[in-house]
Amino acid sequence: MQTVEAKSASRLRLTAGLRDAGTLFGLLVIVVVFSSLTPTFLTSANMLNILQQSAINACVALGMTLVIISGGIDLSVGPTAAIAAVAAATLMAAGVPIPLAVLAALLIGAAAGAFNGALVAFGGLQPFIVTLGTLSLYRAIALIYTGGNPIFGIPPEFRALFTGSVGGIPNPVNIVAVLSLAIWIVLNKTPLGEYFLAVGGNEEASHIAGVPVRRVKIAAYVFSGALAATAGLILVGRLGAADPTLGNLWELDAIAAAAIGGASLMGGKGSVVGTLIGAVILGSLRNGLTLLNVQAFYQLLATGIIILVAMLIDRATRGRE
Amino acid sequence: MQTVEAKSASRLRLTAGLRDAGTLFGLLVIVVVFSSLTPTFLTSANMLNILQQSAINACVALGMTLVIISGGIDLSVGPTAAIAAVAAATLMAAGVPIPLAVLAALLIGAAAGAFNGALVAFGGLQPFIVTLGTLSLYRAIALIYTGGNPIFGIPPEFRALFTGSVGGIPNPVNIVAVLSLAIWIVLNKTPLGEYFLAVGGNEEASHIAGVPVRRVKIAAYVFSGALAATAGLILVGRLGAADPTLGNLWELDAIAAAAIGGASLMGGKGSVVGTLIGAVILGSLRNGLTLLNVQAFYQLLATGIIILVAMLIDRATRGRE
Amino acid sequence: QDLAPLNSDTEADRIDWTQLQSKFGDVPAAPAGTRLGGVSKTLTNQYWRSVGEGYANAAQKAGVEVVYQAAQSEGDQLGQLSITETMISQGFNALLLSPQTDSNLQPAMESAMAKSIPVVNVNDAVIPSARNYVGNVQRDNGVKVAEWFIANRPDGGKVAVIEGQAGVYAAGQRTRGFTETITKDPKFQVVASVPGNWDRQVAYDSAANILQQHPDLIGFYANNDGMALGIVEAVKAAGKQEQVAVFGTDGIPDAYASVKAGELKGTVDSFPVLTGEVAVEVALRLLGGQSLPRVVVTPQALITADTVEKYSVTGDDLRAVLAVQTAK
Amino acid sequence: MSDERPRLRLAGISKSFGPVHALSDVNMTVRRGSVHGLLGENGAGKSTLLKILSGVIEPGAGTIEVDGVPITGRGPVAARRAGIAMIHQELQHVPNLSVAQNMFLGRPLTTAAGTLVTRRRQEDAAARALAPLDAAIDPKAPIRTLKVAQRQIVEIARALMEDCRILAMDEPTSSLTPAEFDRLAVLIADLAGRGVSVIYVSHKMDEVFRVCDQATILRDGRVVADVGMAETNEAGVVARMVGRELVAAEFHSFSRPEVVMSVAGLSRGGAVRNVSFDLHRGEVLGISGLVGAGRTELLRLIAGVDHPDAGTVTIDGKPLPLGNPRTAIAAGLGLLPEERKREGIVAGRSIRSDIALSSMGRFTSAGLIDFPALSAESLRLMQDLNLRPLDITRPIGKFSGGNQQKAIIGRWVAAGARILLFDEPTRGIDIGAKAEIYALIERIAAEGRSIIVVSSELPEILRVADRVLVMREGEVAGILPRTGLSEEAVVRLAVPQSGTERPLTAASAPEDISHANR
Ligand SMILES: Nc1ncnc2c1ncn2[C@@H]1O[C@H](COP(=O)(O)OP(=O)(O)OP(=O)(O)O)[C@@H](O)[C@H]1O
Ligand SMILES: Nc1ncnc2c1ncn2[C@@H]1O[C@H](COP(=O)(O)OP(=O)(O)OP(=O)(O)O)[C@@H](O)[C@H]1O
Ligand SMILES: [Mg+2]
Ligand SMILES: [Mg+2]
Repeated sequence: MQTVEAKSASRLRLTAGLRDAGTLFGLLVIVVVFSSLTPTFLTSANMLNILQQSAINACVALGMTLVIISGGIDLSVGPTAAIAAVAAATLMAAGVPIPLAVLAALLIGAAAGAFNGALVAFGGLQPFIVTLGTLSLYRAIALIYTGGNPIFGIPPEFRALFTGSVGGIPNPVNIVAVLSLAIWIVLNKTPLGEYFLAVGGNEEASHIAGVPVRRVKIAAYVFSGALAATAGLILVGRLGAADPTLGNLWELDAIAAAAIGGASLMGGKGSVVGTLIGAVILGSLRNGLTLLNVQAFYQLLATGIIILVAMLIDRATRGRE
Repeated sequence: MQTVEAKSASRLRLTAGLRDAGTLFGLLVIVVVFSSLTPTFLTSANMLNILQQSAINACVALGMTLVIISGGIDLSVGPTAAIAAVAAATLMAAGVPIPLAVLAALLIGAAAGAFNGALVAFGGLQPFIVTLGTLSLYRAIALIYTGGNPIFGIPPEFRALFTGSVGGIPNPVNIVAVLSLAIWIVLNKTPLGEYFLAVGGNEEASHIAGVPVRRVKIAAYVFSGALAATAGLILVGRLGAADPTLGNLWELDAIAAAAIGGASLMGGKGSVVGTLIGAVILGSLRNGLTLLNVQAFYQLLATGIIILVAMLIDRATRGRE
Repeated sequence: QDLAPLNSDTEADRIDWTQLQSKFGDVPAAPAGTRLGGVSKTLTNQYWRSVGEGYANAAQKAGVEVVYQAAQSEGDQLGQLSITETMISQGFNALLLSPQTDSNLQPAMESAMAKSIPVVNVNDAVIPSARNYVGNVQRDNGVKVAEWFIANRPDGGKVAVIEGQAGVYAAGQRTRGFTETITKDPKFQVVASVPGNWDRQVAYDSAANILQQHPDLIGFYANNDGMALGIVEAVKAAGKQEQVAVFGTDGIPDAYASVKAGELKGTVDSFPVLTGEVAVEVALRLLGGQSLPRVVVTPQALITADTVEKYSVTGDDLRAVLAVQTAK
Repeated sequence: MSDERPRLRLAGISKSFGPVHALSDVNMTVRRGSVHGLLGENGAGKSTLLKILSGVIEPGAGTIEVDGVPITGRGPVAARRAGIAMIHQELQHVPNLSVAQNMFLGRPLTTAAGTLVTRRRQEDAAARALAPLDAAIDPKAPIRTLKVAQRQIVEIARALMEDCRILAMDEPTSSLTPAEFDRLAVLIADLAGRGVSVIYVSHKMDEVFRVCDQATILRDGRVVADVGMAETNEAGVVARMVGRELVAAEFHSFSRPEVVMSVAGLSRGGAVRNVSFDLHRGEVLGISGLVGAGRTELLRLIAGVDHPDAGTVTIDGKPLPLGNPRTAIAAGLGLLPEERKREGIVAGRSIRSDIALSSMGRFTSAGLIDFPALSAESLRLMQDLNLRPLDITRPIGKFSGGNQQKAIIGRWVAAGARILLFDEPTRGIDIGAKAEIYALIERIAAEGRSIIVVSSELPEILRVADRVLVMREGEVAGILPRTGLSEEAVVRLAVPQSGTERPLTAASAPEDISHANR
């Protein structure tokens, strides 16, 4: 009995490992290729650079992963981040204490997510079309609120939070690392995580089994909204301004990171570690292509090809499930 | 007994009718609102204008509908159209006869679709991520091929095909009407159409029943590619230039049209008529907002709100299925 | 840090490009191995490719290396930031930046400052903390077209604006310049000002709709040439070529061709190749230790059928023409 | 063995799913015109063998010969070309397509040129194929509107329609009533008479002995015996299948008259009409009725899955707010749904997660799941229910159907439900497990919990129920006490009175048949 338990526990770890191993292998291939082409790539400064540049996408992609796992999709992450960012910036510029402004931004992000979630859960609408609508709607709110102008006057103490570093690691990376751990715990160690996976895997069975399906769906979008808002704050900290057009195209990068990391857009499948690796793959790609001075059109070409190849490698490594 | 049969036949027709009735009702609401706000809206010239402007999106959305029905998604329609358009334009500018150039464009579109389809069907990759990759890839090809410059020198005879009209109806509308009829027949009257619905509805059951699942999936993407190419040609005819950046964001409009028209992104559900109405809804929206000279930010706001409201009306009219 | 946030259109510390030579002398010779890094918004727009051409021309003349990168698509703010940061880590001597938005390259700007790498903000969006800016006055693009209407359409009438992407600085300034100038003349009405998203197709459709609503419209102003060329087609399709004058912005070669063909009434050329050359010149002067005014103004000119031949020259001939124009 | 060439010869078939050897070196021979049983416990490998036969999955090793000719090519199409038709255990349909479209899926009837589907001809042919089984099924109705039993009939009709040489039937009657089995038995005999070989999988021994002449018995993926039905009896077969003693259950003593749940005037549409009854502590209430009598819908209403139009449910004297499964579960209810795959399991999740799905709260402390406790409890339940393989991390979708069913029962045991609503609890469950489930029901009842058992198997109802509620067309036709309970009594109540017979469909009308024959 003890041994049975031990055995199946270790098998569990192995399976989880194998799942993400495919993605990791894809990352390794990219790293090996780029570092053989340019020596700068593998310097520790550049590695930190890549992590820092992947941090914002990773943050958004974590929330996206939860939404995708629960069977939805969130196209509105960019504008959600923009609304939260301009709100926080306005508050801070008006002298509101930083923690309060941050809290307000997170609440706004969560509320935007809750609105998406409510339309999906109670309106019975398709997630893609709901968040396509709020993609326009939230962007419009951000633009109207600011009149289209970026908001400056971010307090230096706020900026210091995001431009500083701890133990040589830039703070955005530290923040996202902590958040990843938290989301990993939510997904793997809490009932809510089980519910995300169950609802995405079989909504009807979950409903009959007493899973609060609607609340679970809304929760996924709330996480996504709050994490998008966090990403928006990180960016404001780095840029020193909150632009209402901030977050443009974030949804595609976040979905790509989650999908490269093994999340299934049919729901019920996805991993925090995989998504993080996916975000780093995309970040490395951009970084490496720039180091090699690849021209924009060919960067686009390479991005397309590498996404496809990464997915094929992943597929081949992981096998048909 | 006769009556039983007649009754259930008419019930079937009624159901089909009801399905699209929700969408139609959404359109009616939009038409009533706009025509009460501006008298120009309901003029027959403007109605033709709306149809003409919806034609390109409708054309792309028809292919998208088939892909969505078969359980996939095609994000690469815009770049596919761009490749086909620049290829046709180059050929025509070089003096190749128009029919040959058109054929080449359609074949290129179909080939781009087949590549997507093959990656999905044989590579076992997720449609979203495959076509996200080819969205970059195909755009890069179009840009590299043209060096980023639009191609002018489109023969006037070619342009006349798309700027002319028959019986007062602009040719793009006529073309899309004929294509819609053809796609309607494919979807509703041929084995292939049944297979699209079957594969999207239950892939495993289709496989067991001997449906050539892979070939069916590829066929859906081939249709989508060829229809995107057609849309590209229509646009080239109207604008007199083939721009490698042509087709930007077409995928979102096409998906929105299909979804508004009742297609389920989970596959197995969708209708040609619904999609056409969906395209006209989006076209009316843009037209009406421009006629009312609504400012950019508020156009974005209105677009978001109206998409959501249209879906809610549709949902309410149609009831939970 | 002590600098006020830059507004390139109104900044007082400015100089015209033609005066650089007379005030600061020759461009200092660059040490061997000098590398300049250029980052623009996108290469899918001819305008930015022309700027890159200018970089390359000037760099070649000065015997320095220039690397020109761009984001994968317009609006890809984070992608552009990543590219710029990565370039900084590669040790370029100076950077020529054309940001997507006013703020998205700020961290790169800061780390460049920290490493004492001169940064030249080239055109369009304005980094508020930028020490040096090269470009034209965005607002004047619209003003020049408005002035044409006031001068050439004495009876006034209805005009419409097709704007660029909502929220983009250049689009806002161009539109404002046009609208504010033309409405000073009460005979003109701006009956529509709607977004065209820099997209030829969207501009075409919007123009068709506006013509539907206002059959007596006399002119369009578009925030860029791609959209203007789309509008021209819509006007042709409506059979109103004689009545409706269409203007664009940027002066891309296709717009020149259309002006020559008598279809596009005009475009405001801001001479991107020259702008690129001047930007490199400014960067080299900064590297040479010169202290330049904050804004270096590059020229712009309204290109119509009357003037198109005059401006259809390149290189030093064009410089000569523009120098004369500025002197006036 | 006869010297004539066998219709079907399977030689050395093996198949592994990862570490699980589903089949090891299986040999089997089926004579022409024989009805050949394939028997074994849950997970013995029956479905796997038939899926290999019908080309749905590929064998790891081995050959298949039909009339002495090896099957060439792969996939379902090759198998069909070789004359093999199959009824799958897990019903596989395309929900939005009509009955007829589903029946002709993959081989539509088309116009002469082969370009267009002739829907009308398909519907006529479908109606003709359905008529001998259940004439009430409308070929034009979307299949999602049909109940499981009807869908199973569609599946049977689809296979019968094929001009096949071998018909493999994997638990075709798991949702059917004895009356429907009778009709099927006639059709099977007819097919055999015409030389078609039938492979018949069922856990219902009485059926097997009625239709089969031969049988192959599998245990743990190996053939343990080939028997002629005439030379053996039920006990002999079961002994070989199980290889161990069956659990013998004591009938629980039910005496306490305390009412734990009372249902009053429950109605929904035409499916459930004004249903009232009481359930007592420790009672097992059987619900019987014909297919479509409204039993499933009644359980769904009580369990909060569907909203009633009218009526109340009272538990321990407190009214239960209806229409929400969570309130029902909190009040101590638990539903074992009829359609395991769609409503029961989350296929991709581990069996441990699935068992714990309704009782997460129990295993959560300080917001985190106590995985050691959860694993221990799952393992205990799996052992208790004799779930195999005993691997808590295996995705539940990879377990055999019977084992999945046990896992869901385990879910409610884990959730501590006091009132269990079992809809066809032994559907697709083998004879050994069935005995275990009966024992479980007894045990649960003896613990003072109450159980409602809906079943289409009359012997099962008679075996476990203290009282039997018979439903007819959505209404309570009567409640029979255990004393004096008999099959006849139940059937008499269940069958609609003459004059209110089911409406005929087009297919059974003479003029339509003549039209179709032209
Ligand atoms: N796709 C699969 N992946 C992994 N294991 C599988 C798969 N299909 C079946 N198995 C395993 O193979 C073994 C045989 O299963 P099979 O479904 O053939 O049993 P069966 O005899 O039909 O059982 P039942 O009577 O419950 O239907 C079981 O252990 C089952 O868990
Ligand atoms: N979703 C549905 N769509 C259409 N009809 C339905 C639906 N659900 C139930 N019905 C109808 O309601 C009636 C009762 O069905 P129910 O499933 O409750 O009966 P049952 O006695 O459990 O039969 P079964 O043995 O088939 O489960 C049937 O006539 C059925 O056709
Ligand atoms: Mg089986
Ligand atoms: Mg039932």
